[in-house]
Amino acid sequence: MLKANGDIRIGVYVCHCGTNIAAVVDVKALAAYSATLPNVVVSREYKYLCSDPGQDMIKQDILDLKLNRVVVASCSPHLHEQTFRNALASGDLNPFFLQMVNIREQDSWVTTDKPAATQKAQDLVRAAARRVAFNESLERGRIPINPAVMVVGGGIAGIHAALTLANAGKKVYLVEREPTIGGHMAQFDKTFPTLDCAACILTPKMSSVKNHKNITLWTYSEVTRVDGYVGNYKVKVKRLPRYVQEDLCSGCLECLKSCVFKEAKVPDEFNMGLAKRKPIYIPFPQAVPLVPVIDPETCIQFKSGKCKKTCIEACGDRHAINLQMLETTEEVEVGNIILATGFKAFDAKRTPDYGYGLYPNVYTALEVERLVNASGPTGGEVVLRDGRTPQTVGIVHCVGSRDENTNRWCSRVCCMYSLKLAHLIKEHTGAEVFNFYIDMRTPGKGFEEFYQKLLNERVHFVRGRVAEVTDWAMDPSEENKLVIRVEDTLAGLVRRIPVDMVVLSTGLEPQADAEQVRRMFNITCASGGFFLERHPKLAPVSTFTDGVFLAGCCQGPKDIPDTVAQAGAAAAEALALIDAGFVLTEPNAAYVLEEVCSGCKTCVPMCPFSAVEFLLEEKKARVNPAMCKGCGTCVAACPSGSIHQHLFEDQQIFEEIEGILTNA
Amino acid sequence: MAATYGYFPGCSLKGTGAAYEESLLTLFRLLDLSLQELKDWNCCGATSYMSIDENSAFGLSARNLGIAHEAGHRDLVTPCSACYLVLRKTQDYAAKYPQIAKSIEGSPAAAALDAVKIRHPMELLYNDVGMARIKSKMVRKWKGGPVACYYGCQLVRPFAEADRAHDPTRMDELLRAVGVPTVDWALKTKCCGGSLTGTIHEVGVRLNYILLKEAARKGAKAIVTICPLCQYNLDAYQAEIRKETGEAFDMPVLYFTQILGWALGGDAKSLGLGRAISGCGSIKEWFPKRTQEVEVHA
Amino acid sequence: MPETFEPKIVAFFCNWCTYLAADLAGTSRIKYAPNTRVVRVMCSGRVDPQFILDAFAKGADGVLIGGCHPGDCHYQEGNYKMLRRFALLKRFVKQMGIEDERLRLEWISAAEGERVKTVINDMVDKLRALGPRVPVSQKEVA
Amino acid sequence: MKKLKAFWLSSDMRRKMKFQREADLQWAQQVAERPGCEGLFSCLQCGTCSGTCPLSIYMDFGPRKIISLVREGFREEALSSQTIWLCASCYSCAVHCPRQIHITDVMYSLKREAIQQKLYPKRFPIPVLAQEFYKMVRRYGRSSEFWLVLRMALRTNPFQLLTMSGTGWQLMRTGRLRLGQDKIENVKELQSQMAGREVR
Repeated sequence: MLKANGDIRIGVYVCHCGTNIAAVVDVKALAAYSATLPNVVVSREYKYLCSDPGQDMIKQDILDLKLNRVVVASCSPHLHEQTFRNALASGDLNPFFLQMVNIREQDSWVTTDKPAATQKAQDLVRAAARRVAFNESLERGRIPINPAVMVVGGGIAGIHAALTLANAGKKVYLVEREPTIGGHMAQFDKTFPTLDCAACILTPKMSSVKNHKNITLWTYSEVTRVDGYVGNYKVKVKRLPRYVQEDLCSGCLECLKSCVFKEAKVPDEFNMGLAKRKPIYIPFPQAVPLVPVIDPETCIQFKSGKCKKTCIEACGDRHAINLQMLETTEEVEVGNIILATGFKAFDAKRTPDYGYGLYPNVYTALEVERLVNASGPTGGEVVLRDGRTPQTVGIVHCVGSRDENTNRWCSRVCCMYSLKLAHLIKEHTGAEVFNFYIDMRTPGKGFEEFYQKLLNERVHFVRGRVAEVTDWAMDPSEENKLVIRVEDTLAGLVRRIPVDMVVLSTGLEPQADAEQVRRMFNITCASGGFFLERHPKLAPVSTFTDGVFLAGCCQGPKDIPDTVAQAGAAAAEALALIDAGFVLTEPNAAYVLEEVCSGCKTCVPMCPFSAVEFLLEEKKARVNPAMCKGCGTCVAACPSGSIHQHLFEDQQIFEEIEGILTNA
Repeated sequence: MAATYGYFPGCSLKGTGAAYEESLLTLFRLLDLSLQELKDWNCCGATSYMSIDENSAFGLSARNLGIAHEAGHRDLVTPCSACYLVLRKTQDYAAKYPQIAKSIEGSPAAAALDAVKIRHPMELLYNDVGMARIKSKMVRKWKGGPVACYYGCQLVRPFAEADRAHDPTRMDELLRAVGVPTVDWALKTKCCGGSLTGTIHEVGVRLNYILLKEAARKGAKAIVTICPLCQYNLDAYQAEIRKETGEAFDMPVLYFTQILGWALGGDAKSLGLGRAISGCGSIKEWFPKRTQEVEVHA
Repeated sequence: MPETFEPKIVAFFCNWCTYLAADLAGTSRIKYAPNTRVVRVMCSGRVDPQFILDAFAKGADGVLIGGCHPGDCHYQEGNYKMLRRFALLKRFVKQMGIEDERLRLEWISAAEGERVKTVINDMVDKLRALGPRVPVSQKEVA
Repeated sequence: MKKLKAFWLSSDMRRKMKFQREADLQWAQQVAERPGCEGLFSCLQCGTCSGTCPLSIYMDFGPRKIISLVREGFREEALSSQTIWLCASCYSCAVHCPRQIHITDVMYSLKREAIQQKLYPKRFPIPVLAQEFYKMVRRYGRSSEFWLVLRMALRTNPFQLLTMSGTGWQLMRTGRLRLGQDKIENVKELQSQMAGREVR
């Protein structure tokens, strides 16, 4: 380790970041102060250090003034550490002789007290100047990237990401929890604003997933464990038994016909319970794979063991039906993982004022998607549960959105799908349709035009958040109706509008198990519970775990075009790593000074990655640098102080503490 | 080279707007343009008639258009903004809406709808005569202060043909051509309230107060109009406003034809300058009754 | 005028949760007391008891350790290791006569910019109330 | 509209809440079919019209709210408002409207209907002036400000004649006030032309 008493020549560079820093921190004073610090040869301030001239300035000083240490006081190292490391390298100085000081995110942006901010910056620079003296010259390691990719979730996002990667010749494992891929999009009838049929554009992609030689599709399966790190993940996948063997089944569906249940009795999940299915079923006709699944909860054979097993008869020599089938586990190694686990629709029961579950004619948007769908339970006829065709329909926006009592965010798609449903309902029934909205949000290509179209179709738009939906007839004209009470804030009237059908435009939420999933993949959730991207603008599909990417609504509510775009981006990010062939590691691995190690083994259990091994004959611990991820937990635990960590040496941290606290 | 235009004065120019007609005729004479008044024309119906019965309202202008057509006019000069709009609207709506076209079927107007072009003198002077020619005929220098050109509403809206709907400038250009400084102000097309001064008086008067005050604030010494109703509203109630507000308004409200006519050598009488109610002092000073010296434009 | 005592706090923030939360507080322009000085470590598990004692020895008025929530550690369980050490540390520091409020361990996730503010402001208020640290020796005579 | 007998509505306090049966949606459709009113349903309720309207200072609703009321079928509210009568037809709203709705024409058509339905605010001079103007032009083919104002004043508030006398004198003095009633020669022909055209 280079000792501080060696010839240390430090250059300190203070960034204005326009006015972001300069408006609060007195950058001139800071630079002047820095110049007075020991070993500091030069100290400058500059408008934008990250700009080319800014970096050239550093490079030139390194060359001209023979600097061997550089301190940059600017933004967070998470933003520009790499930029300035490159600047050092361009001056033929080992990039790890850089020390960054965060005086933007953690100083100028979080206080308005200028003297205090400047003082804070001085303390931090002083600390950095002491620390950097003890920085060492380090080399980055290389981790090879396994070209296989796992995509978790078989909705439109997962499908698109999987196909993009597979078409680029990469091996893809697509894991879907449901018996079929397709996700929410498969349930939709039309898509806004173009009104093209969802199935028509989705099902071809679904079947090409099925037929693609590079894609291994595991439906009815879940990821249970993830080990490893970027380029080298080990993933365990639990495959639930569907009791019909995919390799043997021909998809003739004879078994469904022959089931002892002559007519379907079980509420059909895919149709939001508006239709019934049998214990042996396929979710929908275009399901992929087109292989039935047996639901042991309702199958007589599983419940009583006394079934005629007509399904097995029907299957005949194929012997595809196997009631002894057991849960299996697959384990694969992949280099990258794309999470496309989607969203969960808001549970309308959580807003009791709207009477969902209480009044049969209050529907959720997803239910109505099935009602208007030609292949839906009513064959596309919009009829109420009692068979009547609604004459008047009220569509309530923002159910479970923009509400501190449920979810505070705007779900982004509800306005548009509400307009779509309004159009379809009017088209199917000629009913008088009322939309109740807080704000009309149509920020997309062709969206505003679609809104205009609806206005001219004489759909009513009442601006005001619905207060209540009741069956309370205040007036004879309201008998046997659902009455929507709302302030029409534009007409300036409180109104009671009796309707036959209420549609609740429910918002989008994170999946119920988003929390477990993010832990399994070691990523973070944003406040709402959606997965957190690495940077909202500059790394929107990356996470803080290298090699794990996000696509679709698991990252936040978005429509189909945005989802597909994001899926493509995630695939591209993975491809970039794969085609580079390796990633460079941060050289912050721990290492043991064997002469000092007492062989007490305290460190061994400390490492969750079992990177610390104990050499029996030498009776010493050793860290396997390839497996060490650089957390430094073993270092802190070592009683003899024989374990060290590159980039975070005890000495460096002591110097930092000293620097912070010794007021020069 | 005397071009002849059909001329539809409208009721106001025979009454409160008399000065407009006088100055218009004088100006056109000085420019060797002749106006031929329609025979037995009838009221255009203005806004009030339209508020009672649309179809027969269109019928009224249809008759006028018919008369113009039979007299063989291709251009019909219509100085009053209300008349201008109603005639123009009749043509437009008859073309757009069959039911309206039907309501005037058979009348001689049916043929006239597009045959006769509705012209406003401001636009006519700007397009047909042109600034150069007006300049060349200029014989008097402007003695008054800067003026605020007030276009009002119905001349420029909704048919932005006489000038641009949001920021008309042609009157300013015409006046500047004869050396009259004009001020820029935001209210040049804000409505004067029309007949409101006669109906809900206090509202009407307040709208005009707003206009007068802003014009003065921008340094205008007079307001110049193109519409008899605007001129009347701004001119007639200044005494009342003085009384109510205690602010010393006494601002001449002139027709653009009066100023142009004067620059081209018309005399005060033939320009109806004696018919002003407000700002008579300044008017006497700027437009002396008997002008011996006739200074030729340098 | 008697100027109010401004405590100086040395903060050890883990690179993946609390340090990012502090960055988020910045990008969200959340304002909080300027009394902390952050030392970035990869994981709260790296925070060696010596660091804390050293900070107090060199005159820190308070030490704040920020890590990922239990179960969220970027390195799976580094924060647990810290938690175990922390219990012992607390006792030790007490024996040195350093008040309880001066040493604090907080779990703050990358999404909790607002929490950075509340934690730091709260700690600063407590330390202001507590006043400057009195060297152990003087304590004994008192 | 039949009065509500319900006990909770029998109080004298004016009911603000609206039942949907009081909304006349057919009527809204009819209005939208009238010349110039076709844009009605493409209104965004942005409020540019009320913002630019020089009279909105004094209006009870303003054009934006009128359109909303019409569109939702609240006939009485719209027709009995002062707003439609305060509209001086300056077309500022029409040229500024981002949806190019001819709001002035909507106002006209509502004025006409208000007259037919006798829903205009009582003793409110504007509709009275309009009616007197209409009669005068039908009878003589021309209008004369003097008689027009006189008639209107007599029908609304004769005392305002006193305040007007000052202006009257000024006009007289400057020769801008004609006491005779203007009329065209061919009144018969005009009237016959008009005959049958009325929509009333």
